[in-house]
Amino acid sequence: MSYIKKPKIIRENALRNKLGMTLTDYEGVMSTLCAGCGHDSITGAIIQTVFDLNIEPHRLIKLSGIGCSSKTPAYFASQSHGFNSVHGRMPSVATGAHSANSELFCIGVSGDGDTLSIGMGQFTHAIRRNLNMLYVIENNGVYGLTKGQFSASADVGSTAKKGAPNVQIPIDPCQVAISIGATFVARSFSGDKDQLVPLLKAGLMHRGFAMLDVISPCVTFNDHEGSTKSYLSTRESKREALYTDYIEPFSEIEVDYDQGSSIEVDLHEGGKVILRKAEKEFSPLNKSDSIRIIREAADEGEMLTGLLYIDENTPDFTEMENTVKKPLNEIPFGDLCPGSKTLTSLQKNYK
Amino acid sequence: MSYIKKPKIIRENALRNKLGMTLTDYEGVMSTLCAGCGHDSITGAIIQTVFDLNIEPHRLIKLSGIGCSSKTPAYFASQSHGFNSVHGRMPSVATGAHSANSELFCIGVSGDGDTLSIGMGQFTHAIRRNLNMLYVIENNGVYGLTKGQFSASADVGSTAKKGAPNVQIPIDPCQVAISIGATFVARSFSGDKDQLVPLLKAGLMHRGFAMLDVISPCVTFNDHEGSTKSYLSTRESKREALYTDYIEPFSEIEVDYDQGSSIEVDLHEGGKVILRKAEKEFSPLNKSDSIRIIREAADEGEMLTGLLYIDENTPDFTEMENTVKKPLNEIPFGDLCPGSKTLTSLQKNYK
Amino acid sequence: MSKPSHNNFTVKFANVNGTGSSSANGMFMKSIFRMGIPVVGKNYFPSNIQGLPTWYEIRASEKGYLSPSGTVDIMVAMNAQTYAEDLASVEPGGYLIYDSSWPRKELMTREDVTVLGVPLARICNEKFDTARSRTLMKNTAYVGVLAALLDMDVAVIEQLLLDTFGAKKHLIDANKIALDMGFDYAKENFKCPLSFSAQTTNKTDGHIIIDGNATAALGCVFAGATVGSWYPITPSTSLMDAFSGYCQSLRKDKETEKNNYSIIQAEDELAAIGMALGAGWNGARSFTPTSGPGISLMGEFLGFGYYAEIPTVVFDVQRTGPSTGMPTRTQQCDIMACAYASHGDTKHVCLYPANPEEAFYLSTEAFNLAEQLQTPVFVLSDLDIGMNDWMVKDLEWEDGYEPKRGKVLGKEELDEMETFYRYLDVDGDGITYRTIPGRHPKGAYFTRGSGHNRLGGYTENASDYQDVVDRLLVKWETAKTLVPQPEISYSKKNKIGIISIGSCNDAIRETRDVLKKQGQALNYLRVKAFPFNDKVETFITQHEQVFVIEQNRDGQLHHMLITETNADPKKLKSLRFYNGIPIFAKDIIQQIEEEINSGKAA
Amino acid sequence: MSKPSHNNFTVKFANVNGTGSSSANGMFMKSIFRMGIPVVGKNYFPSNIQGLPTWYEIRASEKGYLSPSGTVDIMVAMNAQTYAEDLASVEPGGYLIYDSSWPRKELMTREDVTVLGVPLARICNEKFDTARSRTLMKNTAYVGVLAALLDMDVAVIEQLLLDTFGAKKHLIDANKIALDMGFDYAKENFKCPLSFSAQTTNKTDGHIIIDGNATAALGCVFAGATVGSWYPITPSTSLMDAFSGYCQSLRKDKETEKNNYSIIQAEDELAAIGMALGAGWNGARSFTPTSGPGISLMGEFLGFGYYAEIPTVVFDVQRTGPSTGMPTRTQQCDIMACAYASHGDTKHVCLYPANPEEAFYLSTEAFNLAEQLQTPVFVLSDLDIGMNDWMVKDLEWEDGYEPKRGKVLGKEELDEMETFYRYLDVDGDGITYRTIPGRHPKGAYFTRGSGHNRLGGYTENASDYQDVVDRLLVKWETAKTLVPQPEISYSKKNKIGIISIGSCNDAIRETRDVLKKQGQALNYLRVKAFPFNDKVETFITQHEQVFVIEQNRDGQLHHMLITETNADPKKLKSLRFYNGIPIFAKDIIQQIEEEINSGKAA
Ligand SMILES: Cc1ncc(C[n+]2csc(CCOP(=O)(O)OP(=O)(O)O)c2C)c(N)n1
Ligand SMILES: Cc1ncc(C[n+]2csc(CCOP(=O)(O)OP(=O)(O)O)c2C)c(N)n1
Ligand code: SF4
Ligand code: SF4
Ligand SMILES: [Mg+2]
Ligand SMILES: [Mg+2]
Repeated sequence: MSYIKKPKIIRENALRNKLGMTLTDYEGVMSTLCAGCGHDSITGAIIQTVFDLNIEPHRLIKLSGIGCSSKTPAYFASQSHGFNSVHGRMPSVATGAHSANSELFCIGVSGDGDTLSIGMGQFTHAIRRNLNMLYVIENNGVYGLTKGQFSASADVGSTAKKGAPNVQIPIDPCQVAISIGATFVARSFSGDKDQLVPLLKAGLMHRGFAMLDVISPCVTFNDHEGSTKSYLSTRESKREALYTDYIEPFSEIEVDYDQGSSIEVDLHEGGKVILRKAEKEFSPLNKSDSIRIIREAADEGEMLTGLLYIDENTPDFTEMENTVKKPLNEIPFGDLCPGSKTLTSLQKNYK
Repeated sequence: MSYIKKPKIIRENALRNKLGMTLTDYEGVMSTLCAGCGHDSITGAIIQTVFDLNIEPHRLIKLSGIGCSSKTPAYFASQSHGFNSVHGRMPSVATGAHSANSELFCIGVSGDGDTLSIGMGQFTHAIRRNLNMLYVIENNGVYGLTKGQFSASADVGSTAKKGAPNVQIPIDPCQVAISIGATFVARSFSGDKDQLVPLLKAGLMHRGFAMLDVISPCVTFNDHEGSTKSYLSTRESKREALYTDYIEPFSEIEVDYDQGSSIEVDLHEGGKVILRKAEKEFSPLNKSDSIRIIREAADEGEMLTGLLYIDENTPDFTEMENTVKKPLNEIPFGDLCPGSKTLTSLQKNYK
Repeated sequence: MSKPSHNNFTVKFANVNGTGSSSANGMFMKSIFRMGIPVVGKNYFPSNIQGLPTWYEIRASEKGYLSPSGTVDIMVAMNAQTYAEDLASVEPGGYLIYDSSWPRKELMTREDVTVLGVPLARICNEKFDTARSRTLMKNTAYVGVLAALLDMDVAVIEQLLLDTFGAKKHLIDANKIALDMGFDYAKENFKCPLSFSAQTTNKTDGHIIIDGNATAALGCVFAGATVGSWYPITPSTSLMDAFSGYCQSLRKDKETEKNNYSIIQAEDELAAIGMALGAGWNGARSFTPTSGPGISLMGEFLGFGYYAEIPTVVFDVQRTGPSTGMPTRTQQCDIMACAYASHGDTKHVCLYPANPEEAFYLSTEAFNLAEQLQTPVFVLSDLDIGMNDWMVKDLEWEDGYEPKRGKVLGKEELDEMETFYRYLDVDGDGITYRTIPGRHPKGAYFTRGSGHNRLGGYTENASDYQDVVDRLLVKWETAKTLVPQPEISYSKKNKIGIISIGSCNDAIRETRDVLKKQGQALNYLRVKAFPFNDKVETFITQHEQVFVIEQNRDGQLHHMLITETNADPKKLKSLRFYNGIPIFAKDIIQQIEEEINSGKAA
Repeated sequence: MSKPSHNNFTVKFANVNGTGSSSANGMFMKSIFRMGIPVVGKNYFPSNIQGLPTWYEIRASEKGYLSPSGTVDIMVAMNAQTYAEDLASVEPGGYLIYDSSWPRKELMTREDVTVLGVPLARICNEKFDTARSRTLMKNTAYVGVLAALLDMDVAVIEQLLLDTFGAKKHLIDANKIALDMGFDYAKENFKCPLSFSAQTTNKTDGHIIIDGNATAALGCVFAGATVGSWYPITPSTSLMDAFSGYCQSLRKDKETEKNNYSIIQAEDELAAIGMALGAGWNGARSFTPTSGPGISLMGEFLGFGYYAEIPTVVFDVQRTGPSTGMPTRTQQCDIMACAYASHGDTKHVCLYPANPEEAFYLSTEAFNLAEQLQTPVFVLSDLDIGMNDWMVKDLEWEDGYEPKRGKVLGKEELDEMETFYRYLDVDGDGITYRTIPGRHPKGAYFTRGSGHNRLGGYTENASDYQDVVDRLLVKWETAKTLVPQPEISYSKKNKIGIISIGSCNDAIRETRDVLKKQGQALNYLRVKAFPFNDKVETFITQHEQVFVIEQNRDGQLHHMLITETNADPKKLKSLRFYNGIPIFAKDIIQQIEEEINSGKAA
């Protein structure tokens, strides 16, 4: 339910997924972002993702902080449960929501400001807990909503629309995530839906915290010449480390890939990813490798994209905590309240 | 000035530094930590450091957050300016203090809880700003002051004094610091003063943010069998990656070292470090190397110590910000207030 | 104040922390309790781990007064460092026991205090081998001394040893030896018993000794809370420790042995409250315990919870402020910080337990109110309630109990609905319907802390915005009808009343008893919840003068009584106690007498 | 309210944001101003960047009333999306201008509004080539239309174009063309001028047009602030933008061209206040601007600053709460959140500017008070003051001005001292002496938020602790003598008064003028600072009834007047306006009249 609904016109012959739903059913209210904003493309890719994965909308929760990027959960999956929290603190809300019911799909959307400045603490600790969620950073190198201040991901030398170039070293969410111990680390570009959608799918089906850093140009404040997060500069500097395919569970599709240079990883929530390596001497299953090639690329002014690290074996938060699988919010009160007899006997210890 | 002063008995023939001060002059009030606490050894090493470096006490500011570790600034250098702030937020206070006068020496003392949990955001951003300070983490893997909960640096499998072993992946401050872009990253052990003191000196004389992670066993809550941060376990797992010497400025001492396997780095605030490599194929001037060897050691259950990374070339915060060298807190008011004429002419723009 | 008498006396233990004194001191208290004598223990411990002075004060009182007496009849002075001040704090006519093993220079004495030297170290060193047991047994030995001096029932103590150490026979034996040594030494060397002693009675039947963090945690367990998030902070830490302890035995899934609960140690308090809200939003009963600094850090999220209307429970175990203040001392200094937490126009439902018993019941009630009112609810305890050992009535539970989950739409209701709107006030009580994520395709809605209209849509429209914040005021009125009523003791004859809050209760009970005896009977109202309801205002109106008693510097309850009722502020006289020590009846009595004698009061 | 007349009218522009309308709207306002007519501009913009409705409202008023009139005489309806509501908001007898380039279906009309179609797009498309200039020039063209309708001095507008675009001749030319096109079209097609028009006068001499974030920033520059830390948040962002802009030209070191200041974009508000405190502690004048959510996040550190006694200045440019609320709408909803920020017993000095002029003077004053009182000082501005364009008197500065740095010990004083104790109240005013790190070997001391005694040592002792928090109350009394006095307009004849705060001021000025004309003169007191001083209480005592007017839901000033003075609360009647739009005189008048007519007021 939402207030300003887009007029939903579903064509008769519209493509339907296994639930009989159309793409339009997964849309949200009308975007109020600037025309051309990278974030809107990511919204589109997310819509495609949840449609393709046949996710029942009400089994999906979508959370965010504050920022242009954080507004986007309102723009997809209007039949899902949305939670636009406070600035930089979405991970904690997701942690609580997940504890109450770990069976729901969970997508968090954040910005580079929301994650890397005010949100750094919660971001790193959600990674440490390996919370089972897809965490998308819509990374534009600026604070869009507050009108164009540099964010912590702005590159050294990148110029502001007006004013001096940035002098502080950028924080790279991928390197930070790996250093904290993330189990799924990927990077992509809002302008590359072909790469983005499989990564979103794999991230959502991954068991544990899937961090997806998506370069998403801000057309209003950071798309000019001199900006390293512009469409132009991103297209030029971007290099794919791996080609990623997501293969649905029980898919009949025979995938044709060269065993030698490919890696196949079964995902815990279903399906698998096929990673076709473009880089030699690099395995996305080895953290030191991942960090090294990210750094080397950065030193050469290149931005590595694709699934940069994956580890499907580490237990996720609820497993580590030994919590029952059944949603806690559905356990009958009778099973939770020990009752009067227990209370009486327990009090013997206090006599 | 402090309330409960230790009785200061200075022996006639006590060793004096170039300022004519004795070690005792650099002590603080009586420690109230548990007998045997690692933190007290670090306090001792810091006293030695500032004594040896001939630092005028009142030119030193010493700041901390909250925790047993954060109490220690009261236990050294009682003639220096102390600031025991709030939990996890010492870096911001240091940043402000440094902005007001960047000529003072600045030591920040923190704990693993204070830095890696509540303080993660400020810690990483102080690194990003390359704030010119020495930042010591007194790392015991627990919250000492609140009586023994696991901290974020507790190793997987490390047992609590009572209760279950830790299941969450530890956060390694060295890896995080390098991934954020720290310019000085070192690790040591409270029980190894020979290694610790040169590292403290080098860190204090380094231009920019010097991060020193010191394993500092908590005898009360985390020194038992099963704990990986106990004295015993730390002694066993610790491996030195580099032998570090600090050589004072204008020192007459001829150092005898094998050029081939050694590296010499001039420090911005004076003196230099000589690094004698124990590890092959590792340069503390290369971040990817540093991360790799730290990880590899960790995988083998070893903890690498020594100066793990150094970069003396990156400008520090005030340089990046293009601030005058002269302390801002000493600029005469006349140079700061533009005066009435300027106010009048400036207002023409608003007519 | 009054002279000690049988079953009415205060014993204070001055120790060094980390020396294991607490189990001996606890043993002494429990023995008194088992002899049927009402008793309370107050712990004054330092904010460090080892080596600093720490005190434990045990008050026995036939009438069951549970606040400290403010006097010391017997001082067990085991800490040389604080000997002078410990001696000074003994009442004239009182006793001081010290370890006379080695002759001390300058042993201070007082003419009006009987100083009893016992060579505790020496006799223990003779009997025990290890340093550890020598230290520990010194403590047990002074319990033996007290047992002789106070004529205690030794069988009770021995039974307690059996109950405590169970199978560990060597511990039982060692303690027994130490106990006897102390006992015998006293019998031989001192006039036993003293003029006041402990005499077996039955005044503690149907009671337990427990602290309020444990009972609050039990409340969470019985209320069916499943998600608890927290960041360690004194004095709230033991609440989560207790919850965790109870859950380990009471909350394992029968089949899988897995946890029917989730306890999350957060990275800080901002995260802890975010988690609690996330879980509350997603239909779990959730809570987070904290103390002052945590409340400050939770401010932004608390306003979010208020405005987005999300249930959760926040325990504030108050300690001495401001800032870090004195983390191991008590105060009631967050009353306003909680009631109005967050920027913008916010106000929060708060509950104020007076003791561990109420902490249990109000804790369970908080979960009901949070869900009924769809808002964060505070339980304001304090260090005194939370960490001290109180004697309270046995806790009771009715097995037919049904939790009040509030207006949550179920499957059938949603099936029948055309469209669900989250913020539509259908019933006119300001409380709207909510849904739980994942349960029904029609239940989805969007939760936000930014401007929203009654349908749940984003808005920047002036009247749509105002519509919702005005409805929250309607809900506030409804809250007044749901929160616990104040506890009132009223007689028409009395022209002067007392209004107070929380842990002041016991000192006030004692105050009233004393003043009544002196012919000055006072009525009494204790607020148990904010918002206040009409009875508070009525009470003030009924009196010529009302003393408002609380444990903070700025008179925070006094402030709120003035602004949140229409009562005449001139009638209210604020009395404040805020040095970090629990309030004493004698101090209240003194102040009230001064007021009354100076003619300021009616 | 009243009919429009010469130099008294309101023009409202309905635009889409991101279409460059603001420069045209500004040009219109500035031209009115330069014609000597008092004028104010209010901007109602959305919390997004592009594509949503945005309004700009310009009120010309001979008397210089700077609050919105609450009425629209001419609506320039450039946004099809909001056309219906824009039309509805025009006063009977008013005008609506719209772009008639393409025939719109269902063009709504009203019988009592004259709808004037101007084919703005068409005429601009004919004249201009690029999409960008076509969009922009449409805006200039409607200024031309208004110039004709209102009989404006075209020479003034042309001069303004020259001043604005300077060397950019092509822009001057383009605008000139667009202006003429609009002007000519109106002249040819409509009856010009209207019954009300703009007539040159001299009422704006000695005035400027400026927003309060710019003046507050100027205050920081002139007060000698050197360290500013911040985290971006609407509506405070432009304060730091302005500070940064002024510093770039006014604060470069003459020799090195380096910065004589440090502006730190923090990672969040917790860090921003930590930095400000660190700098204040280290002797720099420091400040941090923020808005509601930032205040909540700063709570813990603010209590630290209060207790450890560290000077700094916090600007709270208030916006509509609670929580994220409406970030681009105004309110005065953080009055209590700031006054009592943090847990524990804390209270803070707050200043309340009424307009950009006062924002300048109170900003400089805040730095003095922070250092004199050694405590964080708040300046509570709001979105209306901070981001709207106000006409205020020229700002003045006395060159002999000496900043008041408070009790900072210098070299000589320390040389002479035996030992320096940080928290010793030598002068009995509650303010103790401090030192600046690095300046003198004897100056060292230890700063902490935990319990400390008067010598600066750590303490957990009850009376040593109380000693210091009691001294802070003495300081609070001293603060009452140092903070700015309220502004009072009083006549013995009047039995009814108004107390208000901040940006309500102009609407109240207008209210009083209107009511006085109607025979109902009201006295007026505006608080400029917290703590209040005696005059506030006296004022209440002097009246039978006092209306307390403020822009928040819960009557926060009203609360504080009741608790922080001894005045009779029955006399105070709270009137609250909180829909996010700046307060209108007509709404106040209506409410006061209702109160008076219903006999509720004297
Ligand atoms: C506590 C708090 N501080 C500041 C703000 C103001 N604010 C809103 S969005 C934003 C930054 C957003 O940047 P980013 O996360 O990169 O999102 P973008 O708009 O660039 O997509 C800030 C600082 C806020 N809403 N809350
Ligand atoms: C805001 C806040 N939350 C919680 C606390 C309680 N607290 C005090 S010290 C501490 C942890 C200290 O751990 P660490 O930094 O590792 O220091 P250690 O005692 O182990 O040296 C905590 C949680 C606090 N003081 N402030
Ligand atoms: S300001 Fe930038 S980030 Fe925000 S909506 Fe516009 S283009 Fe996107
Ligand atoms: S508790 Fe642990 S960290 Fe704290 S003082 Fe004792 S040994 Fe040190
Ligand atoms: Mg961004
Ligand atoms: Mg620790």
